[in-house]
Amino acid sequence: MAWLDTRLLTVLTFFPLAWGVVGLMLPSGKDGKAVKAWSLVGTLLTFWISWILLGKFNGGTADFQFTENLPWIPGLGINYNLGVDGLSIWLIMLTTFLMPIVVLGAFTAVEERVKEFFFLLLALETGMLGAFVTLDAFLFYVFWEFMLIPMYFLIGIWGGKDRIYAAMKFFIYTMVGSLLMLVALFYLMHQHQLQFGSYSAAITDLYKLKLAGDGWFSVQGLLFLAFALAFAIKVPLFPLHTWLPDAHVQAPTAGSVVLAGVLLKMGGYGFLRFAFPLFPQAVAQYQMVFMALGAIAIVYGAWVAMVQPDIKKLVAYSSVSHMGYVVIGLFSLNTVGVTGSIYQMLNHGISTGALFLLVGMIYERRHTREISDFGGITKVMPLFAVAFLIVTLSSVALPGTNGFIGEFLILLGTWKTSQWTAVVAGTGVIFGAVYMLWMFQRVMFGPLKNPENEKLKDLSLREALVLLPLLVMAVWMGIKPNLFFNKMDASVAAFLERSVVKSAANDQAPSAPSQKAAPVPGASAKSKTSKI
Amino acid sequence: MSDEPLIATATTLNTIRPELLTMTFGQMAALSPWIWALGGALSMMLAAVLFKTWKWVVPALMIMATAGAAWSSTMLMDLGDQFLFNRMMLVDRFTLVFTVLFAISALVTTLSSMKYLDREGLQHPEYYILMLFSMIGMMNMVSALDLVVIFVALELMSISVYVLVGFRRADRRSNEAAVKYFVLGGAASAVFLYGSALLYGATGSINIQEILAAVEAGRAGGSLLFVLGAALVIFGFLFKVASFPFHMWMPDVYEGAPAPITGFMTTGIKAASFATFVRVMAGLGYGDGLAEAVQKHLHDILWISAALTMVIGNVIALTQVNLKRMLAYSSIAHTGYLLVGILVGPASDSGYGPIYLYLLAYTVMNLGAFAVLSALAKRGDSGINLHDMAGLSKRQPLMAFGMAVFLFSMAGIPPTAGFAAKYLLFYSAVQAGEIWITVIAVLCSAISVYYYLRVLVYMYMREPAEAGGSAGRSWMASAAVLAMIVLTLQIGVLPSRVIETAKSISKTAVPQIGQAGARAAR
Amino acid sequence: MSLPPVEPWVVLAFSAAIFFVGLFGLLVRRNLLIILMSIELMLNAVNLTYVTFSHQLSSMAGQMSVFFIITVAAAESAVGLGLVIALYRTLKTVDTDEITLLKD
Amino acid sequence: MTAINPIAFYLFAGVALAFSVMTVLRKNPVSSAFSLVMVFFSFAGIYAILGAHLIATLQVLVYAGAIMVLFVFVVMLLNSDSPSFDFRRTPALFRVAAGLVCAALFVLFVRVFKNSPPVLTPGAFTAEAVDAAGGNTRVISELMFSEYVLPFELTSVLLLAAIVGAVALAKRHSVAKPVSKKGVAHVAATR
Amino acid sequence: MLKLIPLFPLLGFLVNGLWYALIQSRPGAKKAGSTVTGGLASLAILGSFIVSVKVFLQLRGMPEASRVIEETLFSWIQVGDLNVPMTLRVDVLSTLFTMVISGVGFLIHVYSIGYMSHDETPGKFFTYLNLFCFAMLMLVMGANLPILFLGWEGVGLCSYLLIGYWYTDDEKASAGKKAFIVNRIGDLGFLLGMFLIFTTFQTLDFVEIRAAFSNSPTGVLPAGVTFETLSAIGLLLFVGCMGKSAQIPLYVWLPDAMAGPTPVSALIHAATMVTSGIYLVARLNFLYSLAPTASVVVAGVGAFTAFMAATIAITQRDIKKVLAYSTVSQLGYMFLACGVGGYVAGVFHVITHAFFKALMFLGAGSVIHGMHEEQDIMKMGGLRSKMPQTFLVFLIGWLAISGLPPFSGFFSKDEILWLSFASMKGSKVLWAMGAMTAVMTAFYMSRLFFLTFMGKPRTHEAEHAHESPFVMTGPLWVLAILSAIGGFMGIPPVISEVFGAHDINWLAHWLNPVVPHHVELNPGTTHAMEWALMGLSVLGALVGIFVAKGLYRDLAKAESLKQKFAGVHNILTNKWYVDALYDAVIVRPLVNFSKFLWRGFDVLVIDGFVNGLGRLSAWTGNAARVMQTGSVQTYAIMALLGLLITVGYLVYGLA
Repeated sequence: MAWLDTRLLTVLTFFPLAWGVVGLMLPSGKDGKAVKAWSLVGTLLTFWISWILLGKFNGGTADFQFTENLPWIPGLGINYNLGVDGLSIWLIMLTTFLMPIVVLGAFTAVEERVKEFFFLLLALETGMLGAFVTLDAFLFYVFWEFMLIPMYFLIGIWGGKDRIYAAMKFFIYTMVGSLLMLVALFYLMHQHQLQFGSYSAAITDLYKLKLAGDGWFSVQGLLFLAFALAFAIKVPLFPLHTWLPDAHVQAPTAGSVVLAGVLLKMGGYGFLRFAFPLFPQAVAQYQMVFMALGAIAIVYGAWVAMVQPDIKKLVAYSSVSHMGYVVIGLFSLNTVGVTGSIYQMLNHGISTGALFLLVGMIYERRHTREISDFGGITKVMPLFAVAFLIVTLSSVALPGTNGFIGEFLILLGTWKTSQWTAVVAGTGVIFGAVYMLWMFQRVMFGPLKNPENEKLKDLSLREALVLLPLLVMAVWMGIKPNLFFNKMDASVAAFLERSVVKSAANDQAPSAPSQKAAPVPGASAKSKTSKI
Repeated sequence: MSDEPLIATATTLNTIRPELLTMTFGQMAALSPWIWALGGALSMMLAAVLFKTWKWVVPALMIMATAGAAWSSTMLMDLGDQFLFNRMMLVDRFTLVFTVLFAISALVTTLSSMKYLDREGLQHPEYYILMLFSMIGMMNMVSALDLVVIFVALELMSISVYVLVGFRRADRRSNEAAVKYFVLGGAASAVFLYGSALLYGATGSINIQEILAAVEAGRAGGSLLFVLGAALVIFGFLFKVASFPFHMWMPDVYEGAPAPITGFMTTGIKAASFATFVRVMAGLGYGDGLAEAVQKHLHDILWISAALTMVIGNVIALTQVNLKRMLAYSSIAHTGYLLVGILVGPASDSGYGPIYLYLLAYTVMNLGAFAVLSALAKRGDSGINLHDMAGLSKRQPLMAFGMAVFLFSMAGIPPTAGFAAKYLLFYSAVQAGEIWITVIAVLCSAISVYYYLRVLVYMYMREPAEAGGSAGRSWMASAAVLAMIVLTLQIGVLPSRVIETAKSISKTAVPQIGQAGARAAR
Repeated sequence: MSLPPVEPWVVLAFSAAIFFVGLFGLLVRRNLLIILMSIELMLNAVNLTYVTFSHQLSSMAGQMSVFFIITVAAAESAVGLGLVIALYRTLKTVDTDEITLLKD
Repeated sequence: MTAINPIAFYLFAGVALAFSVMTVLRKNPVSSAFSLVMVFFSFAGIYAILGAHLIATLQVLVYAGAIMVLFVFVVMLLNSDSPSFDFRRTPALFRVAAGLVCAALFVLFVRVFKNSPPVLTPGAFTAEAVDAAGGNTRVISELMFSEYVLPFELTSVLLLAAIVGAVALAKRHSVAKPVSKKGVAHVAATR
Repeated sequence: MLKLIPLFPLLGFLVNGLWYALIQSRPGAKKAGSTVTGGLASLAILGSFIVSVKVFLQLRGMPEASRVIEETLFSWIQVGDLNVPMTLRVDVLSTLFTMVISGVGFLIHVYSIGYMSHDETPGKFFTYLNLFCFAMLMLVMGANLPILFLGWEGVGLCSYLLIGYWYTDDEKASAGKKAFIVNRIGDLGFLLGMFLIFTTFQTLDFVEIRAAFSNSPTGVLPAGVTFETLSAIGLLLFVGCMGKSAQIPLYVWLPDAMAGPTPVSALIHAATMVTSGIYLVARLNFLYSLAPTASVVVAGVGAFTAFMAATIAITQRDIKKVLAYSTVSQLGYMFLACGVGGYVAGVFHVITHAFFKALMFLGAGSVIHGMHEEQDIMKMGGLRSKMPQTFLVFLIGWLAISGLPPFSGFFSKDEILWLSFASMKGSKVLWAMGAMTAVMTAFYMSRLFFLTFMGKPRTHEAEHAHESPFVMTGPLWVLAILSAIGGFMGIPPVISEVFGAHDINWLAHWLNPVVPHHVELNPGTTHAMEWALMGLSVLGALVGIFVAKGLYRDLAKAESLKQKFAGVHNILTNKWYVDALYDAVIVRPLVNFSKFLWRGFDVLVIDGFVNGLGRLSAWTGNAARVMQTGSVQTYAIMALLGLLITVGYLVYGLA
């Protein structure tokens, strides 16, 4: 298996696509059962491969691991350069973890063009994994754009009533942002050539660039804006979020889950991998702007979610709110905040993914997503209610669930950097509870008014199997977050090393060391052991 | 050679030089693509007259001729620069790669034409013969180092295509397109010629190399006469490639022409025009030898023209429902991107390489798209409106998939050829310091996504309006589409070879004079 | 009375005049045949420019070019007229106002 | 460079200019065509003055002879009477605009010609040298088959293409029948 | 061993929960009865109680200064400089709480077996109840703030679930939601307070924070910490307490929370959860005592809440609502105590209150149970004879809360009143409010008591009310005894002196290592004053009782009084219109503003802008199409214009 060690990431990335291509050749059968099973096996195998990766991953180092480097377009210094570190490993795991769930969840939802549907899902997985594992900025862009294609079709073909509008909007919105990023990327590659005399698009090389960074519209500032625009759209950050509600609502359940679960993370990951380490001075310059936007997104998303009549739209706006946390955590630029952000990305993938699945399940039964059509569902679907409740709690960040760890760390990190941002963002904790519980009440509680709801069937075994891993993870991640932190601590430290400007230009960064400078006498008491 | 004018004799003029009538082996070898093409044209004419079964023989010969030309061109890649015919013609990599491109264009057009012509009742040998002549014109255009040769080749290409555009003689659209094309093309040729006359006056030569030498020696680069001549010559090319505001003929002509011919024009003629444009720009010393003020002014003109071309092409394409016409406007938009390539060529590392790559990608995807349209069109090129595409993915999956790939490619989405082309181009633009035109370009391509994807929407996301009988299928067209899909994806996924090729031709558009022997300078 | 010898620029200006007269005709006339004639005028003006420079520079290239241009112009006219006839066959007109089917 | 005879030049130039204007502005195409012939003849004269004897001859033969015959033939063949003088149908604004653009360009051109003459040293083909080498025609024909063999050959291909094209256009293979809506008009190839 | 305390209820929760969710909840499946599920749950909590007592005994056996038991289970959150181990720690303070929680909890569990015997889904009920106990135990055993917060929100969750237990009733579900959300507002304060603590002390562990104080270089403040920071921390955390412990302005959820089953009200909304705010303040007493501003606010809010809630309680007709406002009022007392520095008094009142209020709630439950779910006291009356046992225990509870000696309420309440008067941080105003509250408490409790048990049955149900089974009355008796004697654990020195003993205030001594009982008194306070005030408050209570007796033996009198003060009565029945005010000022505007943001801003402005860009492109395209006339000449002249501009630019630019 030596070859596997050196080519593990390639195998991981392209396995789903290859598997999907084979799947296209399977007989359609009556309702595509063969294809469905085939795809499920494929995603499970991918998950297994990623487990191998995780098992061999060394959390103690910030270096890239499992690196592969082959010339791809040597003329421009673009290489097929793969590797993982602590920033990406969990996002990879999240992707491979969610995909079998998505596939299994879509078994009954898809009736038309089954083959294409599952092929696109698998292709999408390759695109997402590719974006996470690549260390070449250009290759990243390729995967980044490539992802749009399957998603576009998933929304456009299997979506709801306004699917075409939503698909177009999704595609073009994202494209506008990423194209400017492409220009900025070219500028960086060009700078590398000027400064080092050779072409390169490897991010480790680009990190070494020296770019003028004073002022709002310095070189760094403009480049940062170009990158940030792409990522902010993907995240999506207020006020660039309006594609999301449309895309989410119109997409089929599987699409929504992947969109919320993984695709949005691309934005956060992009900030982590590119925008921050490449332009530290610009980040310091724009820090407060983005923190303010993130805080606005949190509150705004929550408020707008509160008044949505459509469950899916509500969940979509809740994504805006939740991803706002990710942004402020990243821009807090300290270990706690950044770790929290990464963690929050995983949490959001799990809890919002589960929410979309749940919404999809009742949609399949009732063919409506209007909150007002429901009420008292607990009575007829108790198991569903339990699952829904746990997911809701995870979403409102109840301690003991994953959401709490993320939001706690983010708010704490933000507090260290900007107390007012933390206060504003903190109100999201309240409003999050407001919209989630209100929705939960209107859907699940109250009398069973609508006679159509009386015959609803509770979760089938398949559906329970779909939800179970998510529920377990939601709780598990709230109890043992250290398992996750262990693998990313070193990388986060290295990330901050690169991304925080050490000069006086950033008045926030030195605050952490200065506090450390005043040691607390009681700190040594930490190692007190149990007396029983 | 003595240059005492007072005792000039016949020998001093030395008008007959035997060495011009002999050729080295290399020079002969360099002509092999022409031999394939010309031989093909002549045998096709003969076959058309001699064989009753010309209907199969002529296209077969056509395929042979184009494939042969392409093959022999590939073989010659490492031959080195070959100057022929008193250095009026240069067979170098630049010429050869474009020859391959023209051959692909003609070959694929042939494949997609067969069934189409049957359907239209236009199956005539002249169709193929003229296409081949046109291809010969293109080949001579890119290989020419002499403005008059360029003119003659240009006319050879154009005249053949005028006829092809009007080939559906019973259709007034076709006629109208041909006449419009002819009138405006003729006028543009006249302007181009006027420009070359003025260049001749300013530099004393109509040979590109000598013009360049004159410019570099500072003899002409700054004179207004030269600048005016250059402006007119550039006008001629801007007209041919249809850049703003000289683009207006193009949509009408493209819409009126038979679908395969439109494909041929958008690829072959465009590529030939651009390649020659590059040669001529290099010959004028653009970016390398021109006086600074002239350089700056020409740069400004190209900048504005490129920007407006991109914008106009894309925004008008947004409003189109006829796919042929939409692709025509999209072609204008692509002209804009290509102009960026010319704009930045001299200042970037890849030189004019991005133009080649872009044209290659554009050729592949556009040929594919038009092959699809030719296969789908009903009589009289009807039935290729947007709403006719509804549900195509169910009726003709291959065609729909092909169209999707080509459209994604045109929109520049990875992993397609169009993306590879765009990134090399934009990268060069950034390298040349032209950030803002690049920004305009990328924003325009974002706009373009809308109208490209709209076709996909119809093909994949709508149900067919009526169960309208689909046009008959042709395995040749299918083969052509399939080949183009493969090429589009191949260039997109593994672009390194074509990028290397592109970079290798980048700086050699016009070799310095004095290389490889002297020319009879007059 | 003896006029001063004609400066070459006067000849050039004269050919430019012819050229623009041709261009003007192309713009304002609706009859395709006259438009074709206008193009011929333009080509002739170019020829004259070539010959003038050829004369001025004691170079043969200009005259050689004119030779080819004349040939090409002849061929072009033939094809052009052929197209006009084809158009006339379908539309029964040679008026450019009538051929605006393709637009927008 | 020999001096250009002013009287002859202005005579020919005047005639050419006048008839070119008539070509453009005559109502009747036949009249235009004959005006054009006059222009061609005048040009031939100017060529002769400039020492381009072969070109002058060709001008008369090809242009005034062949091309004009073709034109007149087509004009007669089509016999298309415009319902009114089409010049007047062009909107006045358009006419003015066209005139202004042409005039402006003309002014620009002349400005350039006058202020920026060629600054090159003359080449070898002075009138004397050409005469000594056997005259204009001989020099051209010798050049044609040595230095200019490529455009010459290419021109022959072009003529071939034009012939094929003209044949394709003129062949009576398809009846000029508009495609009917039902698409039944199957047009058979007559070969 | 410590981990066993929360582990038992957690196991109970898992067993009951999985059993219920996976098996009982299936459609058509047979539901397990309350005996089995409740028995299971009660056993679990009994286990906790036993371990708690063992731990308590163990602590007692230790030297006073080191009465701490700590157990680290695993490392919970460790990121950068933040280290939060999952550590349980029981010291003198928390051991009391664990015992009260598990003890009272056990009683209530047992009681519930009877109370919920007719319920459809007792499995679910006991699942929640066990989960609650687990969370509550975590709250008091957590060694650091995040664990406390875990319990803090956990109990909030259970409160939410149990209030909305009968979810098919929209109002009940809404009450649960309201409780959660209002608590969340407080939790934000808690979180921020926690952050401020972390940035100030670099730790969240109580012991370590305290160490920062004891190791302070100046002897008062830790290095680099100001009074302002401490006050800010105190205030932020107090916001959390306001939510959890139902203080103004966040008390509104508690009365609504009575929608839940009565045992829930007893356990969560009287005995345990709502007192966690006091626990927190007592736990951080070293911090609050150095935060003057925070202390003033705590005392003021406490006093005002006590007063206002008492006024509302006077006019309520729902038996549980009266008790609920009473709870709010008593919680106000506790904060008043903490605010004036009497942390021990606060804790003392927590414990006694837990006894007698649980007792009264359970008693009320028994009444409701006997009355077939009737809660309006106006429809009761004369239950003394129908439900004699309930009557007796309720009597004890009534006397305890009214503050009559020697019942438990007397001791704790009196200490609070005394401190609010005599402490350095106290004032006459605070005392006056406290004293008036005491009078009102006696009044409304007596009103409740008389209307319920005395007089004649006023309705059919009241006539046919029946006594509850032993499984319910048993716990009542236990609580009644505790309510009666519970006060002796904290006999104030001034009383013990009379009996010749020195200082037998056991509670104060016990708590001393964690909560110092020494309170800085105003100079010039004497024992005589303490006696006088004590007498005054007993007198006030008696006045309250007798006024109530006078009024409510004969309802006509009460009626006429109501007519006389109709305006005041209206305000009081409508709870000072606070709910309406919140609705009008916060809820509705927020919803409307959010709708505006959605339809007006999101859809119109942002999307309008985005779609507008698209439309602008298409419009430009259409405009540019106008040029495309189809006429050759137009094309030509456009091209020529372009040429003219180009040439002109070149010629003039270069000339």
